Amino acid sequence: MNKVVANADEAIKDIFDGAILMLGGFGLCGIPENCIAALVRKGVKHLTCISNNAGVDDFGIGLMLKNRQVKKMISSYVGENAEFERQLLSGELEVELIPQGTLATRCLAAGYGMPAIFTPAGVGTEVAEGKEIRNFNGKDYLLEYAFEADFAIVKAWKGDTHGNLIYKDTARNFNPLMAMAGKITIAEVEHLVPAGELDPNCIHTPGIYVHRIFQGEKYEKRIEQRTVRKKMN
Amino acid sequence: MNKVVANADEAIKDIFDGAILMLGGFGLCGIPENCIAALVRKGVKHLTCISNNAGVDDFGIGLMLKNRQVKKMISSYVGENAEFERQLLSGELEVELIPQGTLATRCLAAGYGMPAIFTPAGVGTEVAEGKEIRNFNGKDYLLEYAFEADFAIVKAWKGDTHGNLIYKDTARNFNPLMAMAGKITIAEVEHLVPAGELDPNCIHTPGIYVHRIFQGEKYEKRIEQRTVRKKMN
Amino acid sequence: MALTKEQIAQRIARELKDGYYVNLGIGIPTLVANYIPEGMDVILQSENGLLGMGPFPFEGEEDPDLINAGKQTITTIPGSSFFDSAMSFGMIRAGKVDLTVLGAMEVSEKGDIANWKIPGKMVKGMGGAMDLVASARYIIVAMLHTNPKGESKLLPECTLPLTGVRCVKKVVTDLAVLDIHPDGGFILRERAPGVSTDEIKAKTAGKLIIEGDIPEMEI
Amino acid sequence: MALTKEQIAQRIARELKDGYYVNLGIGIPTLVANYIPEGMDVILQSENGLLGMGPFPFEGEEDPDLINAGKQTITTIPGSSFFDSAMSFGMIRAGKVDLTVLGAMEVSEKGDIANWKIPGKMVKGMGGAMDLVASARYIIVAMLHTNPKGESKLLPECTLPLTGVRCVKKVVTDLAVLDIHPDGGFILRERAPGVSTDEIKAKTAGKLIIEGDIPEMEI
Repeated sequence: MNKVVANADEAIKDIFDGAILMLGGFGLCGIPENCIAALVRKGVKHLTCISNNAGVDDFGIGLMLKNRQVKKMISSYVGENAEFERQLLSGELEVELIPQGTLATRCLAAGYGMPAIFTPAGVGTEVAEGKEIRNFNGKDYLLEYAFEADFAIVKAWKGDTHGNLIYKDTARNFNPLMAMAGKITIAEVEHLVPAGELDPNCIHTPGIYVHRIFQGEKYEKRIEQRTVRKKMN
Repeated sequence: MNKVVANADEAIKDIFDGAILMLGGFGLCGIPENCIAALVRKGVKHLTCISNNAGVDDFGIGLMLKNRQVKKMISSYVGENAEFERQLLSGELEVELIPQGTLATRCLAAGYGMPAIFTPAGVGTEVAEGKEIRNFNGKDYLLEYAFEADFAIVKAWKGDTHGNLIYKDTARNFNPLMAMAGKITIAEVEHLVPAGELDPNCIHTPGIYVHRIFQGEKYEKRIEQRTVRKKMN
Repeated sequence: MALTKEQIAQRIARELKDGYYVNLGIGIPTLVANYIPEGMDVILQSENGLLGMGPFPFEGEEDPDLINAGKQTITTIPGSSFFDSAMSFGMIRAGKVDLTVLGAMEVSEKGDIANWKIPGKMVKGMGGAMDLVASARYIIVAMLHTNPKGESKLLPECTLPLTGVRCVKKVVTDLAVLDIHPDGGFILRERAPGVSTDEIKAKTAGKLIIEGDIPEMEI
Repeated sequence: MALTKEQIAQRIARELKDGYYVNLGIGIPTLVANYIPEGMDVILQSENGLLGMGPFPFEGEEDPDLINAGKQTITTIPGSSFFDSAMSFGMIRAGKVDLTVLGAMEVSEKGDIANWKIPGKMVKGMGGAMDLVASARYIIVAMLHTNPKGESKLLPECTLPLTGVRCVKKVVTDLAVLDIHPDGGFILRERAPGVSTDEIKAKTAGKLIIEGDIPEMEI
């Protein structure tokens, strides 16, 4: 079993123009920084990106947007990103906005082999347009389909050579869901350790879901909204 | 917030005749021994028990069967249990056998607020009789409904006063799923600690799902199939 | 006098109960956390995957891996837990969160809410709002009674694209506390100190139900 | 000569590849674990919630919290992980398990399998078998070619209640290795050493497809 690759460039080398990608992270928290940088270097184009957010102008998926690599974003919130807005208004970029819980559960469905799920999110709103509605116990639900993605790209805190992953704090977010959902799953980790060093009771993503793993470098981990309180003396 | 109760008897005191219970565990591994003993003492009757297995003659749910407390078992495998077989053949006991993955996913559905799920398990078999079949991408799936349970009774390794739970090894099995699925969830744990002592990154069941918790005692943890190999010298 | 945003939050905090699990949206709702009564255990859920959110970190102690759904750096309290987004919305969808407080651009007298999209403006997305309003058992909207143009935000029907239908149970504005009647209508429960029933009437476009004397809020 | 159960397992082990995730059922399939080639990484999944199952524990080292799907005490290998039953069947349903080996009472020439219920006998339940056969990408059945009465277990149609339909890809018996033809039929691939094609023909009730010379198995 050989899941360990040397670096991000090797990990993403077969990602092709027009591929459907999932990218983990919430805002800039828990995003696969190394793989995004490698995708920018590779210059692969016409990508569909399933990711909760679209980064900011000069970080995260924003870097791929700036480089005109993204054809379509599937997100729940695209936030503050001037270049994103420009491309959207000019028609260069397609955007599909879907509720955050629906996004998460459509990933889960893919990872759990369920072709579709039911959720009440969006019933009675424009999100429901054209979708199948079904009533269970007096409440309406939308039928939403499992995502299909060619590659899932996730970031974890620790990983082992078998592909087992552990995330830290809220950097977990969509990462374990997307890890389960990709046809090919690529994981970058802050700390890569030999199989056997992680506690088997604390694995968030079992290695069976992970095809390639590498230890990333130079994590910037940019903070989007630095909010602090003053220390009292 | 006061989730800690003194013992099993207090934890189960409002379980009523005819209640629908979920009981965690796989075989005799990870079963809520203290609560089962308390249910036998209380003598509550006509119970519907959703549990992967039905215990053995003199342990686990087998003790409740012997005491004629169970009206219906919903399980995937009822194993070796002579009293169970006697009650079933005499018509005293109803049994609904469902595929193990369906059992697990119907718990998950309840815990995740999904009214129903699709699974291919049982398509083309007698399990599919009377059920809705739907084709997605050329494959048939059965529509299976979320369970509803009045009480979920689970066993964890460690728990804290906020109800956060950590399971050990394969004693995890159905426990976290059922913990999410009960209207009222009762957790017995081997080690009860103050909130803050468990690693927040390693919690399997967040406390929001748990209503009552207590530290169990005298765990027998019986082994069903003791299989060993000899040490070479 | 109309309440400040802080006072709106303060009034909403009086709806909290010991042991409540609460999801607070961005804006005024976030401020509710500052008014949790001493000694009361209220666990804050952040839908990006945390139960047990604490206050903002002290300067220099920010952790980029620890943020809330508004992407702000935060801390945790003892007994916190982290989980993935599917479990987070799973517990929301299953009704495990006792109270959800969120802001709105419009609320209708039937309890519909609009808070994510203004036609003609750049749409940023609904985030988790549609999931929250579709599932939460108890939803309080925290908002100003009128928009910057002075128009009522409490309407017979929402004019903006909806976030969810028939979901809001209570509205707390700078002028009043109002419950949504199951058959439609804003039931006036409390007035802001010094704000008259007539003023509230004038600024509420939807059906207003006034029964008996309406007390002033205790802040 | 017909293979022993150990030899059936040994033959099936030759289907393993480095990096495979494999689920082994109870009975003959369990024995496959003893023949994983030296130096090959094969990760065993136990559907009660474990990846990375190891051998039975040494006497005195049994842990009641660590069992396999057959409820036997086991151990783990480095790199193992535990998870709940929903994730376990989730990974099975999503086709993440490369190979599933299980026993059967009957297999039909279309790849249907019956292995959970005999009318008139106490039914113990299907456990995880229906989930496994409905979802696994590559299913090998390990069984004896005939039942204790000498009747063929490879049939045109199963006579017992089905566990799953059109799912079996390969059957390894004490007499032969057979693939299921997509349009139906058992394609004879290998004979047990010393077992004639005629004997296999005589003991196979379903359609048997024989093309060219059929080699003997290498054990």
